[in-house]
Amino acid sequence: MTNIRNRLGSLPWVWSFVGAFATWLVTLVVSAGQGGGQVLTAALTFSAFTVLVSLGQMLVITSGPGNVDLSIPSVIALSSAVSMLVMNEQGAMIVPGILAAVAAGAAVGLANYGLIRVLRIPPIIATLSSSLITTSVAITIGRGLKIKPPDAFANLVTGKIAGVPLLAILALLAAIAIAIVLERTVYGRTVSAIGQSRRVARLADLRVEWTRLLTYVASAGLAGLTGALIAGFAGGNSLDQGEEYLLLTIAVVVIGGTSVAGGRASVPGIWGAALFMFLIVTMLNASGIPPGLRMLFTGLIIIAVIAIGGGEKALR
Amino acid sequence: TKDMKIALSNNYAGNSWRQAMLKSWDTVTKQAVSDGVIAEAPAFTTSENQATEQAGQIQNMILQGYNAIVIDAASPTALNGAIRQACDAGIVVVTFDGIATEPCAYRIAVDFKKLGSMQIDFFKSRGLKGNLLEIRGLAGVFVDDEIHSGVESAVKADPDFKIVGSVHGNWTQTVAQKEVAGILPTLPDIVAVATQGGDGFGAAQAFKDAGRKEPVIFMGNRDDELAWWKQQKDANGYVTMSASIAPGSSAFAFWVAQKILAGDKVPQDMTLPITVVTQDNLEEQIKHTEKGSVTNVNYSRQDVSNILAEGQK
Amino acid sequence: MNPGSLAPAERTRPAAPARGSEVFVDLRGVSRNFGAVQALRPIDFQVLRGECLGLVGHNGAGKSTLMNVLSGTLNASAGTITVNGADLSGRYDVRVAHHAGVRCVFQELSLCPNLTIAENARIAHPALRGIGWRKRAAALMQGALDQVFPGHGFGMGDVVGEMPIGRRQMVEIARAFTETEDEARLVILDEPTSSLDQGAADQLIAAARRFAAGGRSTVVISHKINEILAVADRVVVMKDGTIIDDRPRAAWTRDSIVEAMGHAAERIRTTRVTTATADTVVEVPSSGSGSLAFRAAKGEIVGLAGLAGHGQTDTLLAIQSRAGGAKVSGEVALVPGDRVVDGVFPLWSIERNISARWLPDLTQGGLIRLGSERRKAQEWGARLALKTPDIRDPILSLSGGNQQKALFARALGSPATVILMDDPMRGVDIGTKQDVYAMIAKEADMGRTFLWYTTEMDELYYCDRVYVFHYGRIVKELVAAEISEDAVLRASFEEHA
Amino acid sequence: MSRQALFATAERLLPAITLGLLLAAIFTEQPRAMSYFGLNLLLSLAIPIMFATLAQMMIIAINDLDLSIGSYVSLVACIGSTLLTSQPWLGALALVCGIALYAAVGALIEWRRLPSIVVTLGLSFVWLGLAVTLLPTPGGKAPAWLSGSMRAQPAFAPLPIYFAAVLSLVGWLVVSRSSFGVILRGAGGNARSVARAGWSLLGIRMAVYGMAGLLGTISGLCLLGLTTSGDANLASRYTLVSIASVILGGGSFIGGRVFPVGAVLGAMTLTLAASFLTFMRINADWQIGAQGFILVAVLALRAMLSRGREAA
Ligand SMILES: Nc1ncnc2c1ncn2[C@@H]1O[C@H](COP(=O)(O)OP(=O)(O)OP(=O)(O)O)[C@@H](O)[C@H]1O
Ligand SMILES: Nc1ncnc2c1ncn2[C@@H]1O[C@H](COP(=O)(O)OP(=O)(O)OP(=O)(O)O)[C@@H](O)[C@H]1O
Ligand SMILES: [Mg+2]
Ligand SMILES: [Mg+2]
Repeated sequence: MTNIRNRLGSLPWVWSFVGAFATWLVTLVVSAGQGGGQVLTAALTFSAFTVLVSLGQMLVITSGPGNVDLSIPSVIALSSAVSMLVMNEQGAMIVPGILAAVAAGAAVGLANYGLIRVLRIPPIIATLSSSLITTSVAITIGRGLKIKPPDAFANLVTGKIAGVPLLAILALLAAIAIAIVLERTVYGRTVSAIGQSRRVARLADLRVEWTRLLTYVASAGLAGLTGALIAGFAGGNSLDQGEEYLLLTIAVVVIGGTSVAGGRASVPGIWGAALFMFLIVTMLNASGIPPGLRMLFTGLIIIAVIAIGGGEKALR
Repeated sequence: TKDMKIALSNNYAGNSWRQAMLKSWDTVTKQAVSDGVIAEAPAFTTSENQATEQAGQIQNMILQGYNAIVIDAASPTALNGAIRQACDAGIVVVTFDGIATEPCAYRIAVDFKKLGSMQIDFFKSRGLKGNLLEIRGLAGVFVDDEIHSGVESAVKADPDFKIVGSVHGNWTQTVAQKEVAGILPTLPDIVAVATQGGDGFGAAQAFKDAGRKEPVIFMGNRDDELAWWKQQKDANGYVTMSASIAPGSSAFAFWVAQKILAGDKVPQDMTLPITVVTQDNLEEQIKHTEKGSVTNVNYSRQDVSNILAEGQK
Repeated sequence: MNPGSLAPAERTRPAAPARGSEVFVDLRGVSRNFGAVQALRPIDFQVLRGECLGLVGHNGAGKSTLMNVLSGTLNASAGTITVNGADLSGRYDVRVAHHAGVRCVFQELSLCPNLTIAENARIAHPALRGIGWRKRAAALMQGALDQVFPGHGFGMGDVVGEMPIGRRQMVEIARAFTETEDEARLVILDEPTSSLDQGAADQLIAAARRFAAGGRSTVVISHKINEILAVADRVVVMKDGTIIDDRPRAAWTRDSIVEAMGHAAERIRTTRVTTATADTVVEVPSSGSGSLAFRAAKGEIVGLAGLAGHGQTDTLLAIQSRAGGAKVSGEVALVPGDRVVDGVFPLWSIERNISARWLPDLTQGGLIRLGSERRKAQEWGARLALKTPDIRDPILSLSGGNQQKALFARALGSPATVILMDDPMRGVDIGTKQDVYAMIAKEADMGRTFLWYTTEMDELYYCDRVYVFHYGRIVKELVAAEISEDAVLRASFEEHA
Repeated sequence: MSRQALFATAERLLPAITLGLLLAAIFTEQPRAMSYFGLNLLLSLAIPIMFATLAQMMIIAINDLDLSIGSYVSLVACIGSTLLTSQPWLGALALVCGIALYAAVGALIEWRRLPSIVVTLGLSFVWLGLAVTLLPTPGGKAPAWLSGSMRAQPAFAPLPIYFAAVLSLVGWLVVSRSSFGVILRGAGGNARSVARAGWSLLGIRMAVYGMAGLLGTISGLCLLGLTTSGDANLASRYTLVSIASVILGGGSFIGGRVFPVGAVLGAMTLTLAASFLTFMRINADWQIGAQGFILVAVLALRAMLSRGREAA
């Protein structure tokens, strides 16, 4: 018994899946067993976006205590505008559009790192400041106008294979790729190393600053990609498309078992927690209780799952 | 009033409605300044959508010595303290869209309750009957509560309709789409969707994705909503209606403020007509709407006088 | 501070070791396991009043675990604890231990780095509160530091985190001797001198003797046998979680202790036959007035000597980052000495900690080859006799000395040709040290260069050349034949223009 | 004084310097602000932010982060404008319960060793849910004594200045000087060491969260006094603002390094930074971005000083 608990304890992401599954079951009960499969399809679709951005957030959070990327929403606003402007409703421009979106994100990531490194601004404040600036850029570029995606692009991002959304497959592949990167590349190991101690990492001759730079670029780049995908999925860009991802990504990363103190990432947990967060809302919506109570329960359920899962194991 | 200054205090710029609103303000005030009607009329937006920040902004405007402040308020009550200070300093305060309850301020209100109830009336007039889905705005915000209570009271009064599901779309298309997609599978057949604007297109997308037949979705004034409606109308004769508040209300408020400064008598409470798009004038409206923006009405000084005069009657 | 606790200095060691044989602490049948690891087998352990007890044993023998149990920070899995005649088993914890007068200076230092010296005293003493507590705390620490380390030069408002590790260790030791309403009756010092230079270590030994002379007790753990012989009235030897020998000081010799610990007696020290070649691989220009330039050749072992914290570590770090005009040819790897701050990745397994420096060389097609990683880590673990059931266990499950070995493996297993060692033998047991010394000599023979900062005088004899540091400057260069304790000390204390 | 000491002093004084610079800029742009009335207008909204910042600072001192303080302050304002006015005793009881809940959350975090960031994120939904339930649409009315006292016009200096002075002093005494403050910061610097000295980390966390709850409560009441009515979303941005203020004031996220005086000044600086924009004429598109630039500029100053210190 203790053995099982220990084993589960070392797999912190299990609890997010347990939470997601439980919520889904309750949803089924509430809706009298109706539409369970479709709820899952919807959950997969929308979690895909959450997963893509949260993977970047996870890298940043893993790179050390106090590291967090608050610029994600503004990057999504910017990159969705950039991608739609570049695509300009032409099917031929889909790939350049996506690349432009990723590049716009990466540029913001680079700026974030510059603020953190050159001006030594703590990451929270640095990314907050850059998000304000990015929002202004997005307003200037997009003028708040919505441009439609090319039909081919819209069909692609809303497409399904055997009932499974293409987006979910993409996000799954991305998650697997990042898991491999973390476990099996020098960059990935270095992210975890600097998350535990930058000083120790430097003394072990790991490339500390290069890794931090890549991490912020990767996070914003993933947000950039997601911005393009959201614009395609939602029938066009808009300034407010990313707003919900500010706190959602942090919640997903941490509920998924990544250590906020840095150094330990949990990729599967991102999927579990993303599904969980979507399904909580669905469950509470379906239950028909008033909005205030819905929020109250959302909070209580989050706290309960994290408390049952338990937190950081005591070190020696 | 040619040497007077009017400021616009705005709390949010992150969606197309607000962008259009700021644009209307910009257009109308630029003209007014070059016509020598007013000395200057800058617009200010807070970086965060938050009443406290806007209150601070208003306090600064008091210090700046503006003659009038036009406010799209983040909260109907939380700015009252700052507005009171402005009035005490002899400044004319005009609130629109998001209005403030402080008695000294002028209010250009939209009947949000009616915006709610008219949706049910429209469904009724279409001969619909059965289950409704309601998409609400941001919880805890005045506008959301008003529209919702309009919808709710109308549904209560009518045994033909029943709200079987309700989600918060935060007036954001993507959020609305996500929330509707989540709850939809658990719901029985839906005949109509009551909305608050900015969320109709998202709801339509969610229905399409779920492979359900689109019910009658009440629309807002976003271009994408109208375009989708037009497309459905052309394809299968889809019938719905759109009601909203025009972003040009900022221009309306500007002229009201200017009139007050000029010494005209203006009632403390004014009502701005709801901008309605119907099956018949849909094409016409789309033609007038900038691509990707929202349907708008640009009020001139004369329009304002006319509407006020009508209101007096 | 109770003035009686540190009686006036006694120059000579008392002939009769213990004052009376009253038992102060009595542990019976105490055991402790961590999962499958039996860190302490049922053990009986006593400390007498007025006794200074030396505790020795190989890395991972269970010394720290036993002391953690005694100081209340770890619960025993079984057994009884009697302190001062009162049976405290079952309700024994830090507070109870503190109240009973048991103090512990832990192996891994535990001051709060963000606080000042005086504020750290407050952490240890609940009684320091109310109006004027700052003054009292400062006076308390000042008194203790003056007694233990005369001439220390600390300001009580100095922030601990800004001091080098040796200085921090001094503060923590002094803090253990402070007293408020709870007296200090037993002070446990777990490898207290690991980061101290000779002078400070001698001061500590004298203070511990005075403390015992005042009727109080101390337990000293050290891998420096000479210190144990100098300080202890009785020496207890542990091995694999049990006590295997326990005799009064008089019955021990250096060699018999080493043997009891299960190691071959030390080889006779031979002066090294240098393998230095003519190619200079490291060069640091003189840092200014009166300072010598630093140079090391391929295959050479160069010592960095002098009092602790006089710029040796800074020089090594400058060489590592090639700062301050340092010229280095070839790759460099560092063996840190302050493992908590500089060495260990606390969340990682032993394996990952070892391989951290090797990653670029383990990579094929962009991916780390996990198989070779494990094989190589295991191989190095075995070469350094790392004491662990499984190389995949967390690094923090290792005893302090074994963590240090892992850091050695990290550097020696890398392709680096220049190895920087920042007082790396802190907490490493004698047996392993000997193995490591031999390994260093062998690697130097094969052309590696070692730059070796050490606070242990003995280790300088393994060097080809030694630079003596004083206030950040290199004041003396000694070649092999000139190296002696005397020469180093003379250079360290000389007045330099 | 050596160059290094000079830079170090400048760094310590930085929060005060940036505040001074901002004020100077505002005064040049708008001389009218340089008056009792003007300062009151400029700074009155900083009062609740100061309290929220100190609440956040307590939490940051022990290496946690509170993402719920903004919604908690809003909740307090909602309680204040409804229950406290209509049934004062019930209202007071609700406020006390809020503080107790805060302390309980601290206990939960310590007991289960949870990451504070998610627990408080969840908690923010709880507070918001309670606020929306209590006050579905903005409104209510602050008790007269509350709005009255926030309108007070004391002699010599406007109210915000008094608040800032008293808060700085009390914060400094409690956190930087008192023997309790040492334990608190020690727990942030090295929790294990504090536990090994026999202190109960559970007790410390509960005390810290309880105090944060108390400060949050005061913040909410002050804010309500200023706005005169409640709103469930009234102060949600306080979460980020309070974090930024603590950092501006020289604190760091880990290691128990926090400075109450700096935090209070940081809160005032951020409040002014937002106002500063209204005084500059900036293209509407770039107003939001300009806030970012101001933040960056203020923090860049710190970087310059610490570079200078290191170089000296
Ligand atoms: N060359 C070096 N060799 C060894 N350690 C170093 C070196 N440079 C810095 N460090 C140590 O590494 C840690 C991180 O330092 P670094 O200067 O890179 O951080 P930083 O970029 O200044 O971050 P922040 O702006 O947050 O202070 C510190 O503990 C510092 O003392
Ligand atoms: N928290 C822990 N988890 C697992 N194993 C542990 C833990 N603490 C100690 N051990 C194990 O217990 C044994 C005894 O460790 P201990 O630290 O007491 O050794 P030590 O005699 O102090 O060694 P050293 O001289 O290296 O400090 C070792 O095998 C160690 O790996
Ligand atoms: Mg640096
Ligand atoms: Mg040990």
